[in-house]
Amino acid sequence: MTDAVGIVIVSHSKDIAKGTADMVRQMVGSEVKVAFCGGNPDGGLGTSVSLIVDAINDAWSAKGVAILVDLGGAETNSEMAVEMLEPARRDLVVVCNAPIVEGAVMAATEAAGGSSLAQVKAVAEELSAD
Amino acid sequence: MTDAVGIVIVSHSKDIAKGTADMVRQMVGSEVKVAFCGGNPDGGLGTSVSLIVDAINDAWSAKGVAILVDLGGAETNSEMAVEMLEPARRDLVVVCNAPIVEGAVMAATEAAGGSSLAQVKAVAEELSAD
Amino acid sequence: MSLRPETFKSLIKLAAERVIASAPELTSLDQAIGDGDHGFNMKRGFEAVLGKLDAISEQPFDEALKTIGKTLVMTVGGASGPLYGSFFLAAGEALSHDKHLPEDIADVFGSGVNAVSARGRSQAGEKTMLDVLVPVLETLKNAAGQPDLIARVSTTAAEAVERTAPMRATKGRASFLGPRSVGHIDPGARSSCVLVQAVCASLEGKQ
Amino acid sequence: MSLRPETFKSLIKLAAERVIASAPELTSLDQAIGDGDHGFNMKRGFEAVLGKLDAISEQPFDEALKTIGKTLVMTVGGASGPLYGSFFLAAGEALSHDKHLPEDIADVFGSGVNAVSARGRSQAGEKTMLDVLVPVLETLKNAAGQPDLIARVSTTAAEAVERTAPMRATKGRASFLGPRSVGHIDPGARSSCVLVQAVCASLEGKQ
Ligand SMILES: Nc1ncnc2c1ncn2[C@@H]1O[C@H](COP(=O)(O)OP(=O)(O)O)[C@@H](O)[C@H]1O
Ligand SMILES: Nc1ncnc2c1ncn2[C@@H]1O[C@H](COP(=O)(O)OP(=O)(O)O)[C@@H](O)[C@H]1O
Ligand SMILES: [Mg+2]
Ligand SMILES: [Mg+2]
Ligand SMILES: [Mg+2]
Ligand SMILES: [Mg+2]
Repeated sequence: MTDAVGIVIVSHSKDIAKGTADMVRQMVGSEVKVAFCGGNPDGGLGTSVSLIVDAINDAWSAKGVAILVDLGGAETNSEMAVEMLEPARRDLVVVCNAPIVEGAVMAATEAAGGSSLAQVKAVAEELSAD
Repeated sequence: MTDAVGIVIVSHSKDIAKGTADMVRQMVGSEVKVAFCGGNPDGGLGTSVSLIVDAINDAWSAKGVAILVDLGGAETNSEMAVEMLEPARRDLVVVCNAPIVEGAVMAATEAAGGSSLAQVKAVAEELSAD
Repeated sequence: MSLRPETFKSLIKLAAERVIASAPELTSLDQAIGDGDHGFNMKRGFEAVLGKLDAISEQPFDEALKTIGKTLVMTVGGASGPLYGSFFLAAGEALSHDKHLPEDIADVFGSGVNAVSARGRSQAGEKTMLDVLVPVLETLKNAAGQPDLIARVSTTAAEAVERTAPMRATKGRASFLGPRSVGHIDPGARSSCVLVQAVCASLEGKQ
Repeated sequence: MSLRPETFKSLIKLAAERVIASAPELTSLDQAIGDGDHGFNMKRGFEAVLGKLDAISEQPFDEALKTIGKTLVMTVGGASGPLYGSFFLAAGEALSHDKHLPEDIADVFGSGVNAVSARGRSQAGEKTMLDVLVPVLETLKNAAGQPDLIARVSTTAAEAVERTAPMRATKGRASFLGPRSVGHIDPGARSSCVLVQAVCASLEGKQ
């Protein structure tokens, strides 16, 4: 378990984040740590930097953490959250440029195989057009 | 409302499907008909052809319906559902090769502008690598 | 010789029962390279078929196969649902068009296999159910009319399942694993084998 | 001349109140080309700032700006949160490094603008808050030391908002609309204008 990159799912919608985590867990069981968050600080659609920070720390692995996000604000808030981590952790967290659901499943499957953070990110990003 | 292509969201997870529909509605209000379904016939993760058929009929528009799906089984079951529609409707439904969350938001935004089914599909699929 | 309705009914019944009995094995194969639901999916589908068995066995064979196909499509809930569903729908359709059982079994089975391939945009060699269905079709063609046809079909299916282990999946969820899909038997190949062997066993009367 | 703590406090207070009062307008602008939450987002963020106003006004200016930035980052919940947050964090950081208010306002503001641009990977012309922030920075540089500086900054901000209407969005959610984003004012540009004009009004004493 500590040998696999952790996965964090950050959506504007808590439902999407939870459902994505469910799908990921069905694919990889408990081999990979998965944490998720969604919703703005009031619980509406949006993202919350402090919840993202918590999710990263929950999914923490010595191999690092890959974050999957949906639209723009989720990415910006995730990048902000990474900068708010304790300095030693910052370089071990990446925000993937990949679709949230499909990317999370790919990333987690790759992570379950013991791949490095860079490999996990690359596999998730194969799905992305840009 | 009847001037916009309808959007159907088909996920393995009902949570993902619902959350995606919430995000889409936040973007396009009620300008575009949006229907969603998720879960296998027992309510677990999976998809159900009969629920997909119902969702297509719920989101029906004279301009057609674009379906967004997550992983393989959702696509196969959606294609099967299209074939089960009454013949006159079949040619007016497309399954987009696009990420479910990001594709649905793009497709709905495009649909809200009054675009054709082919345009809606093309815009959603710009997001996809293959 | 023609296929009798009682034979058909007991054949469907045995196939359904054997698939349902193999659900734990199918699920554990799908846990290794998929999402671990293939057993549940097939069980749900074939329980629905069993629930309609009396009605199905009163239909002409073509309609009966289509009912099975439609039932699987509507109840399985995984990628395998529309794939097996399309197999039975197409096989039924072939019977509606001048094909007869048992003499045209290769043609009827072939229609089913083509439908799976079309629906799944896949072919043999991609570590799927087609890696059992296609070799079985070959044997049905090559050994047509031979006295040991049934035994050979059964052996073909069993061997074909094992040959999926070294394959790398390029279709379905197992394809996410890339090279790590190697070394595991494909769950859909196994369920196809269970179905084919159940039909063989039923026809040979060794239930 | 140096900025007095009471001036700073009433300036932050007025800015927050004006943003909160403009929430309905910001929301309706965001409904046209976004997801309709910019008003709620900004209101949530600046209510949190108001809630800490006493504590903030007891901090040195650099720390105060960083507290505001961090508060916005933590509470806004939209893309604008980390963007405005980064603005204030960077402006505070500039003050921690030998810059002083009011004389270095252009440098301090410029640090904030650069931070928004870096965080958003965006620049002026993309129909965002930067289309107000960048022209305001230009005026702060060009009219530095002029007696009508404050009035010119205020006018610049107002005019810059209007100039976002014909732009096509290439960043943020409005970019989904492609050509249909044209003809609408950008909500983030409007909120930037509200903030800038509130500061101007506060400094000119016309609250
Ligand atoms: N495109 C395809 N073509 C042929 N067979 C496929 C295809 N995709 C999946 N399969 C078969 O379906 C099986 C998985 O079925 P199941 O677990 O019920 O569905 P899911 O993958 O949606 O969970 C695989 O083991 C494989 O044999
Ligand atoms: N990449 C970016 N660079 C600069 N400003 C941006 C960027 N993305 C969004 N914005 C600004 O943020 C505003 C939207 O903020 P808000 O509605 O609160 O967030 P969200 O778009 O996440 O719902 C836009 O009107 C725009 O001015
Ligand atoms: Mg499965
Ligand atoms: Mg499944
Ligand atoms: Mg918004
Ligand atoms: Mg938003």
